[in-house]
Amino acid sequence: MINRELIDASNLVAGVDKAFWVILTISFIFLIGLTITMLYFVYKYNKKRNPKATQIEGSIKLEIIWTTIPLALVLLMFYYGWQGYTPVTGDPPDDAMEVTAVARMWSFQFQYENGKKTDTLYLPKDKPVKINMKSLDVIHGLFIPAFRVKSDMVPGRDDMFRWFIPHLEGKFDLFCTEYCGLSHSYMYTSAVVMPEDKFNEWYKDTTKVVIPAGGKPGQAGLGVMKRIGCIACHSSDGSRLIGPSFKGLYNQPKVVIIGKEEKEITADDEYIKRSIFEPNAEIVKGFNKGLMLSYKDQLTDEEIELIIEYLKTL
Amino acid sequence: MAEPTINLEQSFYEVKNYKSPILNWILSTDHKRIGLLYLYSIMTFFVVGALLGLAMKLELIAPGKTIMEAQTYNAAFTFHGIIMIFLIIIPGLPAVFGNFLLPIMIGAKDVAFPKLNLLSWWIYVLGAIVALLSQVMGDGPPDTGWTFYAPYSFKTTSTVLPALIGAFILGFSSILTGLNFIVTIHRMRAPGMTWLKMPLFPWTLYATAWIQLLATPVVGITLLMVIAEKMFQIGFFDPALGGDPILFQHLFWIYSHPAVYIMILPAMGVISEVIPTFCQKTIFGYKAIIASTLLIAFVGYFVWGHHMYTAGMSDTALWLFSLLTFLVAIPSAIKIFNWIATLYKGSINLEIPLYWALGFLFLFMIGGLTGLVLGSVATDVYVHDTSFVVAHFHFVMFGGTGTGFFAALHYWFPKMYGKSYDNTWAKVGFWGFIIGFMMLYMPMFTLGMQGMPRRYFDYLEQFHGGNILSSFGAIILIASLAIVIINLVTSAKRGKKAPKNPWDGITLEWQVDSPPTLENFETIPVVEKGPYDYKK
Amino acid sequence: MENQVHIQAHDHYDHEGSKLGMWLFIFTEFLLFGGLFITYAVYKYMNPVAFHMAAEELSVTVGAINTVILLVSSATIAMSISAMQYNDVKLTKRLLLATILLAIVFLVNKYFEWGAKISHGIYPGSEQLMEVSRGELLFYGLYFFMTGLHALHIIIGVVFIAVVYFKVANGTVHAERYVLLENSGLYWHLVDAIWIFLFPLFYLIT
Amino acid sequence: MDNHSKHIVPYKTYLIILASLIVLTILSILITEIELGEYSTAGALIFASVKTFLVLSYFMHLKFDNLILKIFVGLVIAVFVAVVVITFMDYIHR
Ligand code: HEA
Ligand code: HEA
Ligand code: HEC
Ligand code: CUA
Ligand SMILES: [Cu+2]
Repeated sequence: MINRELIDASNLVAGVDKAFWVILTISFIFLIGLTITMLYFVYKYNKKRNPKATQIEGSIKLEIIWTTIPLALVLLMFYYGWQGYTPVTGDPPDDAMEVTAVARMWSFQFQYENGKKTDTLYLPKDKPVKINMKSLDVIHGLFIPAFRVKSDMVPGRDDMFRWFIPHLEGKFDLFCTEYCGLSHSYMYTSAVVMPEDKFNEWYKDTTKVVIPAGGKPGQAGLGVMKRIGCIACHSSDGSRLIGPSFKGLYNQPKVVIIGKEEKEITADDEYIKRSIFEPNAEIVKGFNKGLMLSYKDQLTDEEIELIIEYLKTL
Repeated sequence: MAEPTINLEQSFYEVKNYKSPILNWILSTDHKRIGLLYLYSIMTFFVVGALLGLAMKLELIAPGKTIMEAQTYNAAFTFHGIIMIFLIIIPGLPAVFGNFLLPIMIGAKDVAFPKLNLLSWWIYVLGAIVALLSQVMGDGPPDTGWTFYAPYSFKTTSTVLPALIGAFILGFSSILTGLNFIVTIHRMRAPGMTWLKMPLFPWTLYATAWIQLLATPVVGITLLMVIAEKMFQIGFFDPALGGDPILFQHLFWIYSHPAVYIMILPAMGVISEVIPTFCQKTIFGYKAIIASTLLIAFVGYFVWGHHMYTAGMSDTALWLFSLLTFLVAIPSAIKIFNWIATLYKGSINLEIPLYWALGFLFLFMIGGLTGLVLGSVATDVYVHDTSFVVAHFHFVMFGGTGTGFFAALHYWFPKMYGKSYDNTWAKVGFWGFIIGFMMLYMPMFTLGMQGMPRRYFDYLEQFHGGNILSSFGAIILIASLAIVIINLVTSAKRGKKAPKNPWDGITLEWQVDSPPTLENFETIPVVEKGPYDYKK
Repeated sequence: MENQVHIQAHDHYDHEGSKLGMWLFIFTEFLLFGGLFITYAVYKYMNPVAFHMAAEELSVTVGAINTVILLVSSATIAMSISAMQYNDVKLTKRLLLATILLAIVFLVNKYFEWGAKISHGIYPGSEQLMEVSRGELLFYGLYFFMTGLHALHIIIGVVFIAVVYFKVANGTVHAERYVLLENSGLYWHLVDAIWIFLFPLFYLIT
Repeated sequence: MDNHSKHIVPYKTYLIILASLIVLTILSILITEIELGEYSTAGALIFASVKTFLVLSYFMHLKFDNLILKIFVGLVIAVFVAVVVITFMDYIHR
């Protein structure tokens, strides 16, 4: 309904749009009809034209009519609404590809069966995909408007999934739709649908990060941090976000709180590594515990090296 | 306690129990004064809430940061939501017009428990103050949204606690008002006023009171659990402590869905009073309207899950809630049809209150019909948590209850103040309101259908067009409401004296003085006719 | 209920009206606990084994004794209303005192029961609780919260009944106007009825 | 004017009810002692409901009260039970 081209962007679109069409058409007819009737009455029976009102108590017949007709209509709406949803109820087909979407404040990560991890959702065209919904901290939502797919991602629930079949090649917006705090509105990425052979080529290539040749020192580290979402909470220009800024962090003294005691340390390689793997053990003074979650199993040692390289440049 | 020196022929404004004018208000147990106390407090909050709304719209006028930071925006919609829901629209009509008019309309001297009534207002003020404290205490104003969803409300470092406690306290105020009204209606109707001779506004207050009584405690205890969880780490809803965040949503909406009917039913009652008066005609289908009122109140308890279609409920629950949601729409439809049928062959006197009533019909129809889009599973999963929902609830709450509130204000203004207002300015305000309103909220429907999520501080370039239109609409809307309110305030002070019954109404409130005396009636009337029996 | 009464604003006494008001208040109290019962039911359904195990830790004897105490106190306050209706002020006062006394015994029992749990390191947020299974954590959370809220109601009830006692003593509440007494009774029975459910849910599901 | 029924319940009635309540309590403890598995909760709840019914009708005088009050109590309980059932439509079928 939004864009004719997208009409078959996924196996859900037709049903959902049909339900829209049915409900909105009926609604428009009632809205326009009732509004016109109302205005017509106000005009026709105005005091000047109709000085004496005719007293009418009501009519059982009419009441029955205008109870049953809307009842029938809403049951129709219910039917189409449910029909539009059923294509994706129940278990996905056996040949479905599985992707696990992991949300945290405020980034998505998509994990494929062969261990590949990305920040963009890559999908093969015309193949069913099952997306497992995981969240590490608070409730997030995964929403791909073009595909009419939406699901909350609830921490502590590991049985939630959504499946569908993308039918259209291209790049589509993917939003977080469940309010999740400061950078909720920046928690978006894309879903990219590719023809199956192209997808397979991409899928086989498991070299982790593509390090751009040349470039400034630390460029690769910045790439990693962008991909994994550190910059949602940390700035590189000294301004305070949810977490402390990275500017002037490396090898400088720092006051942290361990348990209840304050301690002064130097932000060396070891400290930064600890901060990433066990962020809640040492809390930077003036910041809050529990916001940053561990990146264990999500970052390799080489990637940490790259990050530290980058931090040195700030 | 009325003292012997009090002259019962004076208007209630002139009755003085204390020397200090302030004490005369805030310690008065007169239902009319309490109604006005609510009116003034609500109007104050309302200015704050409206300004926050305007600020948000200005932020959204262009992508990127325009006037505030993301954190400020998040705090703004949270505070806007809390003010509008808990401080304005839930107490709104029952506490203001219910208090002022319910006893008069059923021929009583006061409500059943006048002291409790005053206590409700005090509790309201206390709750409001506690909620406001959240804005100035601790690490910044709360940023959870008015829904306080777990576990975000446990994770955030902003000051959520006072807001929760405030909402909890406000719940008690609402419960006590409801309790008072039910007993009043049961015990204090004038002789001869049987249930089926009672006007429709008291009827809707009666149904509303039951919802207040039975639904509010559920959210009360839920908020209390969140408070306990935040303070003592008792596990309830945080998955880290074994809880189920979705249970929080269940409990929250078990109250908050019925609450939307607390908001709309009294407005529907107002419309049922205004239309017959200005048609000089008995209302069409009196009993059908009562039945639909009770049905909304009853079925409304069982549809809360439609706010949670994407939350991870079972499919069985999805279709059950969807079906029930569609059923609860039917009684609203019945009401609309009956109102429009009342216009038929009336002798219509197109005055300001009727303008607002017709505005209500139009805007509420849009809001309600888009509610149907949300009730259907397939379409709701698509537009859930997008600006489509935001548009829906502004249409029903603001276009419905808000407009009903203004209809009531213009209808009963002469009774409350004994003054009449300026018709020209009132009309300008009304038309500005309709134009601004449509411009502000219609684009949100399309934005939502394009996929723009709600509670977004910033948005992608493709959503820009609709947002510009919407922001300008907000400016028009606020300007015209300012006209409306200034007109009323100045008229209350300097307006011409109004006749006792300017609209030729026949319900009991038009039989008493304007403004009414302390005990409303010299002798309690004996009711023989139906409430809208215009047969001369 | 259909016949209308004209009540003088100066001398407002409406027995049925006040009683209706009290009942309505009881409904809200019922739903207040109702929200907790829903929570309990859901978590018991999700963690049947853990709830079973945790419930074993609670002493049925203490629970049963407290149940009986509340039942007896319910009977005494109910009888005090009859005594008032017979215009036997002395007996009314005695029965009210007995009710208050029983309530206090209940609270003392509760105090020792909680105290024992706390000294075993079982209390909200304790280290020991952070280590047990999530289901047991929920059980104890609910246990403390629900019995705590119930105890709060007992305390409110005691204050309420004490006020009534003094009003009976100074004659403001008398055989013609005893709705306050009746209302305090209604409130007390509600507190009792809630305990009737709390007892099996926490102590008996073994 | 004063239209409330001044029905006085004899002391004996209260004592009989109290005795039955205590007996029911003991029975409910006994029934949960025997291993009934899943049914033990249901059994305990049935006993609790019977006890509450007694408290409502005698101690709280519902039996002698207005019809309207009985209807209210019934409706409120029905609404609550319906809410619980609907909530479980989600949890049972997940
Ligand atoms: C005054 C308040 C009010 C009222 C009256 C309503 C009325 C209705 N609401 Fe609304 N709603 C809200 C306030 C209200 N709502 C709020 C505040 C939210 C969002 C909360 C949040 O998330 O922050 C919300 C959200 C909301 C959702 C969840 C959306 C989501 O988050 O995904 C849904 C879903 O079903 C819904 C449905 C309905 C329906 C079906 C009605 C029905 O009762 C409407 C009935 C009316 C009509 C149907 C129109 C009149 C009839 C006719 C013109 C005749 C023709 C009719 C037929 C053919 C049937 N509402
Ligand atoms: C009654 C309810 C009410 C009202 C009147 C309004 C009025 C306005 N709202 Fe409201 N809004 C909400 C309830 C309301 N809002 C709620 C519950 C949310 C959700 C919060 C959340 O997500 O947690 C929300 C969210 C919300 C957002 C979405 C934030 C987001 O998701 O990103 C926006 C965006 O611009 C917005 C704008 C406005 C504007 C510009 C106005 C106004 O400024 C327009 C001008 C209005 C007036 C000048 C006053 C109108 C007069 C009355 C209503 C009479 C008073 C009535 C009685 C006393 C009964 N609101
Ligand atoms: C949800 C927000 C969030 C995200 C995402 C996040 N952090 Fe943090 N980070 C914080 C907060 C809050 C602190 C301060 C509290 C603490 O020390 O744990 C912090 C502290 C740190 C510190 C210590 C800083 C100092 O000044 O001593 C380092 C280093 C760090 N983070 C690195 C990272 C890296 C690398 C990533 C990405 C892989 C990341 N963070 C992602 C919130 C976040
Ligand atoms: Cu993640 Cu919103
Ligand atoms: Cu709803």
